[in-house]
Amino acid sequence: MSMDDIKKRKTVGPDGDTIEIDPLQDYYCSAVPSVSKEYQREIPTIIERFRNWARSESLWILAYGSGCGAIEMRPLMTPKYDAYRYGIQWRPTPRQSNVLIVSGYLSLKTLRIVIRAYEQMPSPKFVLGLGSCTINGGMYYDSYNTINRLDHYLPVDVYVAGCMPRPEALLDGFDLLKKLIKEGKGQGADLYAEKFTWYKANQKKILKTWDMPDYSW
Amino acid sequence: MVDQLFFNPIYIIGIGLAAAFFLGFFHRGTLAPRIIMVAVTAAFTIISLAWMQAFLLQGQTAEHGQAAAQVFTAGFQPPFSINLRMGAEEAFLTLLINISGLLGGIYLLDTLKKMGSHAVSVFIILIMGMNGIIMTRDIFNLFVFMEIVSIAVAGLIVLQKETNSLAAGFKYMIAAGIISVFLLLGIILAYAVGGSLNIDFLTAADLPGAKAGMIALFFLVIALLLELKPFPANGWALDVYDAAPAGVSAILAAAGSAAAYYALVKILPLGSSSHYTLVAAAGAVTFLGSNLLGLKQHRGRRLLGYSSVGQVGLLLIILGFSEVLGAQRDYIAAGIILSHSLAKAILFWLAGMLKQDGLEAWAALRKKPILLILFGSAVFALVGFPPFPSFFAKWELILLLNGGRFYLWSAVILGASFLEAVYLFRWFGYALKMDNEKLAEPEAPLFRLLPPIVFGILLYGAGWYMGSILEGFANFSYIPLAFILFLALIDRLPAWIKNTVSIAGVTFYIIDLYPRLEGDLLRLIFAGIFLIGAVLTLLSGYYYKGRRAGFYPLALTMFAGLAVLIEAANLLEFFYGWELMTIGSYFLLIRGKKSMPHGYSYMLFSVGGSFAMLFGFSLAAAGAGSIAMSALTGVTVLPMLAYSLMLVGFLTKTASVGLHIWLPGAHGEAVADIHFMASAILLKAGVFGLITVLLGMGAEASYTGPILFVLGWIGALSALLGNISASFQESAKRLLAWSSIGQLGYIVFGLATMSHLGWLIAISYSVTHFLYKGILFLVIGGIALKLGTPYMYKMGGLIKRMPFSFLAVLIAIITLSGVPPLVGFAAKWITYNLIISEGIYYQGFIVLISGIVAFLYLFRMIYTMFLGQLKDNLRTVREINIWFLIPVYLLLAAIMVLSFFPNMLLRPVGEMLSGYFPDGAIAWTGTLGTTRLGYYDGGAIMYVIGGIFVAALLFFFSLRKRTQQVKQFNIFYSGEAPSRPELSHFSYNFFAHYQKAIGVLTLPLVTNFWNWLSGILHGTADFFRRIYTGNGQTYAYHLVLYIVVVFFLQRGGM
Amino acid sequence: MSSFGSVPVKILYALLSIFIVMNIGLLLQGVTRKIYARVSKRIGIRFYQPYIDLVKNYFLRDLVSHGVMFYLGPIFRLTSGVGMILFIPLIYGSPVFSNFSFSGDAVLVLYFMFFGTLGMALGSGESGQPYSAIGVARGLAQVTAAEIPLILSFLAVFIQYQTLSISTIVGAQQGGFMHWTMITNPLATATALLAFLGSMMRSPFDVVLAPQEIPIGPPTEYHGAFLGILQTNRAIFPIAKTILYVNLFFGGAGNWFEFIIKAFLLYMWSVVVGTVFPRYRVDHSIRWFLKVPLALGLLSIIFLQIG
Amino acid sequence: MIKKIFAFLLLIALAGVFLVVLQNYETPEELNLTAAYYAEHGAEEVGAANLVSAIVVTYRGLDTLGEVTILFLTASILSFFLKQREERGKRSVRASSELLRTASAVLVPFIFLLGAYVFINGHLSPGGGFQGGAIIASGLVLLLLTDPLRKVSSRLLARVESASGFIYVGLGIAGIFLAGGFLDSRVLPAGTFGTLLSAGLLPILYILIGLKVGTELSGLLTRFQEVQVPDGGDSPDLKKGENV
Amino acid sequence: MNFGSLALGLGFLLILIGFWGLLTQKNLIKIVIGFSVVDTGVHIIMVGIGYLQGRTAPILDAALMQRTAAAGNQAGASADVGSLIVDPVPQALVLTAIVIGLGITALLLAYVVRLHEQRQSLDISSYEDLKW
Repeated sequence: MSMDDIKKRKTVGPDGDTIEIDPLQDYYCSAVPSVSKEYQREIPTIIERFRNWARSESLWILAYGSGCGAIEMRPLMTPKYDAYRYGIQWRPTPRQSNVLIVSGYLSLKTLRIVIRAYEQMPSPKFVLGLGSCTINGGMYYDSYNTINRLDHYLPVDVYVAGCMPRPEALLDGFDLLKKLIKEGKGQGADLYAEKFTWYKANQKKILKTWDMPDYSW
Repeated sequence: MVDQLFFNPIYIIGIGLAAAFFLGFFHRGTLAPRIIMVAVTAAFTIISLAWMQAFLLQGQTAEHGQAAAQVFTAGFQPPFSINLRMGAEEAFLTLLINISGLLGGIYLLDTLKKMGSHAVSVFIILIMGMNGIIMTRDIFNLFVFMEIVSIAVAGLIVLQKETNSLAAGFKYMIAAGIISVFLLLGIILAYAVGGSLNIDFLTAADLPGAKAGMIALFFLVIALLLELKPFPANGWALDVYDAAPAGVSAILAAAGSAAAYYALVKILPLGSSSHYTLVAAAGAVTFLGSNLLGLKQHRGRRLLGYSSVGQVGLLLIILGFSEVLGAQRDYIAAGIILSHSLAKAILFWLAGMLKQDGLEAWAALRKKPILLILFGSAVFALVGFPPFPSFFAKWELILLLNGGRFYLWSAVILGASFLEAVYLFRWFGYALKMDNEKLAEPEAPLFRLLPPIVFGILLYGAGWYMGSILEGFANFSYIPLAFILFLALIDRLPAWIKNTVSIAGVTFYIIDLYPRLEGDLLRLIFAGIFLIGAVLTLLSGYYYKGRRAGFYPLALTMFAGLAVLIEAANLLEFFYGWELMTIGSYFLLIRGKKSMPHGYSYMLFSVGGSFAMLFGFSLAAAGAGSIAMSALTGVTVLPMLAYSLMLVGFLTKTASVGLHIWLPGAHGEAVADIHFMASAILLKAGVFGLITVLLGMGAEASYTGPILFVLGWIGALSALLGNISASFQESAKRLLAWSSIGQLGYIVFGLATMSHLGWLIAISYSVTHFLYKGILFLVIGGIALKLGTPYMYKMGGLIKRMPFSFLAVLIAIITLSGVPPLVGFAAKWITYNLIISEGIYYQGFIVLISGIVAFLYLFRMIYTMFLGQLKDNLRTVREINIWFLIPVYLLLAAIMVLSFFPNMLLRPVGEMLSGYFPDGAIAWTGTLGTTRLGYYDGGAIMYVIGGIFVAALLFFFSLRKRTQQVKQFNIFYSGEAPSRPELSHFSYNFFAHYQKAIGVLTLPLVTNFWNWLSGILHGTADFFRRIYTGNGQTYAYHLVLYIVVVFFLQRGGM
Repeated sequence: MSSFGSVPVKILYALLSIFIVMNIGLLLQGVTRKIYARVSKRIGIRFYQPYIDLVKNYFLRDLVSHGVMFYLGPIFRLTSGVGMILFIPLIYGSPVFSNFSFSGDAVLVLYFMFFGTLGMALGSGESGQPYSAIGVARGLAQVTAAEIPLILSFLAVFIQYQTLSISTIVGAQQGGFMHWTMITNPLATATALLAFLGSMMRSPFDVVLAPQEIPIGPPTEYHGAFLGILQTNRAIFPIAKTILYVNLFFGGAGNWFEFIIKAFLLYMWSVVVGTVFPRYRVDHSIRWFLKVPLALGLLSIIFLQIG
Repeated sequence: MIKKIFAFLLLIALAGVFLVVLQNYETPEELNLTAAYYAEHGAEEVGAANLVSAIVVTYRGLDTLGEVTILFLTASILSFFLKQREERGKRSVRASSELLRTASAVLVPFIFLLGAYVFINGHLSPGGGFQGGAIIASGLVLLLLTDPLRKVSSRLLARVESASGFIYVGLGIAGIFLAGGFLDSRVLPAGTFGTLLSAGLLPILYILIGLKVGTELSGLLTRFQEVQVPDGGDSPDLKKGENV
Repeated sequence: MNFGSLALGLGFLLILIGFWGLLTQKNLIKIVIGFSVVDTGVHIIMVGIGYLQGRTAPILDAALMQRTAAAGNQAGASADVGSLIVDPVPQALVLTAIVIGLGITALLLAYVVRLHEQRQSLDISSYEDLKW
């Protein structure tokens, strides 16, 4: 999608009437995310604890590699690491995923996609930053084209440091994520909703041409 | 009684000549000669009319009977002087000639003005001469009159002085000269043998008895035959038709052929049966050859020439079969002559109004609708459609020929008629649909407009009269036709008024019809489909703003035809209704923009089918000795052929495989409500026909096995082909059209099983197909109308804009696909029962998998239209017209009721069918139906599934989720965002992979076959028409060769 | 056969049946995947993992709806699965677990399968997701091809027993496995087993879902509770199909144990094939169904006719 | 050439047809029924000595009328078909020979006279209206040969022709009322057999026919005369400067 | 040899000759001439058919009356004119036929004149525009 695609355009209807199309208005939902009830609650209810348990034991990962760290995700599916036994699965669509692994450096082009994918995941959803690049930019800290701190743009639940971290470290990261979820701290989605304007401002600042709706449902 | 003092036939000759001679006193440019001409031809007409009227009275009251009048010239008795006769035949023919003369003269007024008084006298003498040919009873006098006519014609050809006319005239004179030589030889030899020149005395003289007499007869007959332009020795005649002024050609075709025909009629009784055979054979060759060669002709006037020659060939056949046809010969000949003469005159007159002569140029007629109507009437009259005289004539002819076991001959007649229909309808199609912007408007001042209009009216009147005196048709009710006429008369009013009137008319008819059909469920069901369907379609007609010129008379014609089918008391009425319906539907189908080629193929298949049907009916009637509907039961004459042909006839309408190629295009291009009529209603006419025939045929006789076997396979393959092809269509309307082929395939399959369950399927399918296809056609058609395109890939996401349409379509496709719980499943369930109980596994298997394939196109249709991405330009479309939705929801309600209570339909139909097929009926307990094999409870299924659905829905609601309604681009698009809706709507070539795998099944083999056939015909035509080299000498050669060949053939045959 | 006086009781029994079948289905899924993992030398998921996934999906907070049909699609799907269970007599001779099979015979079951397919296709269609549509197109094409041998084998069974009623067919197979259709009509059974593969959405016939290519085919846009419903159905529906096969070809089930064993074995058949064979493209699979299974099916009918 | 061969073959076949005719034709020995009737009653019924005339004018009067009509037709057609055009230039023709000029001057009146005699006596002696008319027309041919540029008043010819034709038909119709039928010559009394004023209307009719045929044939000739190719045409026979 | 048959043969021969001209000559005028020859042949046949061997013209003039009387005397009874004259009917017919032939010939020639005017050609193959 380019900027041209979201410009207003005119077309002629079947009756010969002129129709003006404003793609952002007409084709995208313009609602912004809202904070869930559970987020406001100090102490999670019993049922919410049960839900959190279920969520932590069934982590569906968006099978998406943004950078070189993606190479470390593959071994998790092999007999050696076999992440399945922890209830971890890979899904091909963000709609069915709960965990977004940002695997390494994130170029601006990829950031756009990552943001969209993240926003399309149903909440509660979690972000796992993999590798140093997501923490401070790593070896690309002064690149013209990569971001330095992922949590300026998306709420990160767990960072796994290293360049590159081994699969074991990644498994450890999952373990940590599970714990956080079970404790009710996996509230990235609500955080994102709460500080939506801040995140958006950051995103828009670094992505000079913002060619999508504010929130990609 | 006719007053001989005032209406003496000799006056025609006397007045004519006196006037002609008198005109020598005038000079060109004055008005008087033309006034005299009109007065004289009018006087001729009055004299003939007086006689005609007297002879017509004879038919009704015996005591006022009028005997044929003899006029003796010179005051001596024949054979010593020349005598004229005025009998019924003469009165009829002279009337025809004189009216043609009167009107033709009026048409030629300005041409004649230019040419002066001499041309006027030539014209008068021409008409007088034709009268003379008809009336005279002396062979030499006949010769004289024929020469008068020839020379007058040769003179009138050059009213238009072009090289072509001159060349044509020269060729004509050469031919006429050669013919006159042989005619003279014949006359003088006949005189030498018979000792007289008087026809009646020569008849008594037994010419065939003498050796030289036979030769004399040969010369006489061959000369008169050549005068009738037998193929292939007729190149000169074609040139004349082509190059003469249109007004002259009109008279030649209308009056000249009739006169020449009657000359032969007079001479033939002199001869023996071998001469009749000769004439019939020559006629057959002419009829077939001429119409075949006409296929390649692309100029209007010349094509008319081919057609005229062909029609005369038909007359020759009729003449040749005088013995077989007996008393009905004159009726048949009159019917053909009337149609031919009136129609040909109209056509030639129309040709004269056009500036260009290419067939395509006839599109200019559209600029004056009255001319187009005349053209259409003429074309339909020539092909032999009701209500024109040729329809009745052809019916009687085929009936009697087949009654006399002359199957091959009637096949030739029908085949040649079909060829004629091929080019006539192609031509008519050009006129209806070709681009006419660059064409000049036809030149039609009043005096040129009047003659064709009068002839047009006469054509209809003659048709009505011919029908009313035909046995078996005398009690026919003309009220619906009168209603149609009324609608045609008020055609200038806005559509909604006409719509209301039509609905009122049909409703009244239903109320009127109901008591008559009570107790006959089969007919009642089809009457319901036809007429309630009519009301529903008309209801949707309210959407139309404006005049909708011509729609209502035609639609009502179709429905009237359907009503006649239901009510038909005998085969003739049935056939009449069938043809009426064909006309109406043809005109309805070609109302679409690009519908012409398809309307054309529809017409050809219809004509072919009705000819097959006609042949079959005539065989049936031949066996039974009557044309009552009961004749269809237990046909004794060639039963296998008869039933097969009848079935083929009806299968063309049900568009079964092999005969289906017209349907996708024709239906695919039709407008919404017409599409509904054409598919949901019209196709059922074919089903009704099949039912009628199959009921008569039964399943016991030995020949039924193969017929039913083939029929079953036709049905099964239609189902498969229709459904598979439907899956690959891009146009929603074509998709539905193919789907109709498939659905009708089920019905045909069901009927072919000749069992209780099979027929139950067929009838219940007829009803449910009417319901769900009605919905689909109206909705899809309405959408196509609204969006201006039938292509599904241009739609998408319409559910947001048209929720009511979506719901209707959803219900309809669930019904169509036979998924429980809706009523469509009942048919599937019965199909299984049928297949297993009747043991028809392989056909049944094909039918079943076709049912599965139906899912493909149904989903494709509903998805690509209603789901997916809404396009830019459709963002503001509204729901389809309320007048479409009203009938749609009425149909929907019917589906729902039947789904809850399938027994409401199936039980009474089953009980009715038990009368025909007692075995294997479904036993009903409430909504539960039980067969030997299984059971099905429509009501329970509805409740259970509804219950589960509601329960699941409640469960889902109980989860109480926050739901964010999003818009169409809020989809996962691999992390990107869609840029345009049309780029993210998967619709074109939807089942590409399917096509890759089994596309081989949809290769257009059938279309290729018909194209191949048509190519062969056209190629043959193109090859053989090269005999017409255009060289007068060649034509002379043809003439002499024809004589020599026929001579030796006949001698060899004797 | 039915009396609506006992409707509440019927509903209770129906719920019980659904519950049992759903559990069997979920467990079978878990076990299958476990086996699958073991084959590839992994430890694999916990056998109860499907339960957790199901619960999690039901408990996801938000739903994104693309429209009414999108919303109702999974409901249609579930209705179809549940309906099938309820229309099939699950346990032979048990009036309790015959549920609503009084309202229709095998033909009803056969055609009711499409109810869910249609609903699902419509729902995923409304999402506006082109990949869903591609998936549906593939699915429909493949299913129609697989139905051809399926219908043939069913026809063969119907012809063999001269009935459409499932319970009658099961009844005729009682008295030892030598009476099973599997033995009495091996050709039809073979056809049915091959056709069975086509409808189980497993390799080699799983190009419909084709993860990553068209993200996951029809349910690409489905998530959260929608996905939960679909998963529920995915637990029920294969069992329903399996039990239909069991009833028609393998002597039915006299009790729940037999039911589970037979369902498991039949289920495993598709798993084993799926494990061994790579994926077919749609046109490949269509052609395949039109070769061996079709020929086998026709043979089975021909044998029935001459034998 | 191939065309000629085909034509030859065809004519051979046609000759075969004619041979068959000749083989089967039996020469009659006696008059047949019709002819015998005429021989027997012709004289008394019609009163004409020339039986052929009796047949032509009375018994088969309708044929004759038709035949006159055909001539009339031809003349009429030619009149508008070969209409003289105004722009026709002067024609230059070779001068006729002395012999021809003299002969025509002498003979033409006699020829006309002979023609008149022949049709007036048509009912008594060989000849009749046609023959007479033809003789008159032949006189005209002679005239035209002598002076190809001679103007013949086609107006006059047409008038005479129309008048005689009209009277002829009128007399024919009178026969319906005054005698046995159309063209019955017995409108007038039969008169004495063998004299000029006998046979009822027959002589009068024959005179009319003669006039008509004569004028018609003459008319035909003048029409052809009028359309001769004018000077400057491509007729090679005509050389300039050799005109009169 | 019967004169009647001779006339017949002659007539047929003329017809054939005429047809030869009609069918093979390219020149329009020659074709017309061919037709005239054919026509003449037919006329001769007509007259020939009316001819009875040894009889006289059907004119009841004084000469014929004498012969009638003479024949009557020979036969001993009142002889019939019918036994002395040839058939008058074909002669009447041929008269008509000749005139008709003349009309046709005249018209044909008129056509030739007009055609020649159009294309300056007398070749029949120049006028083949209308065909097929």
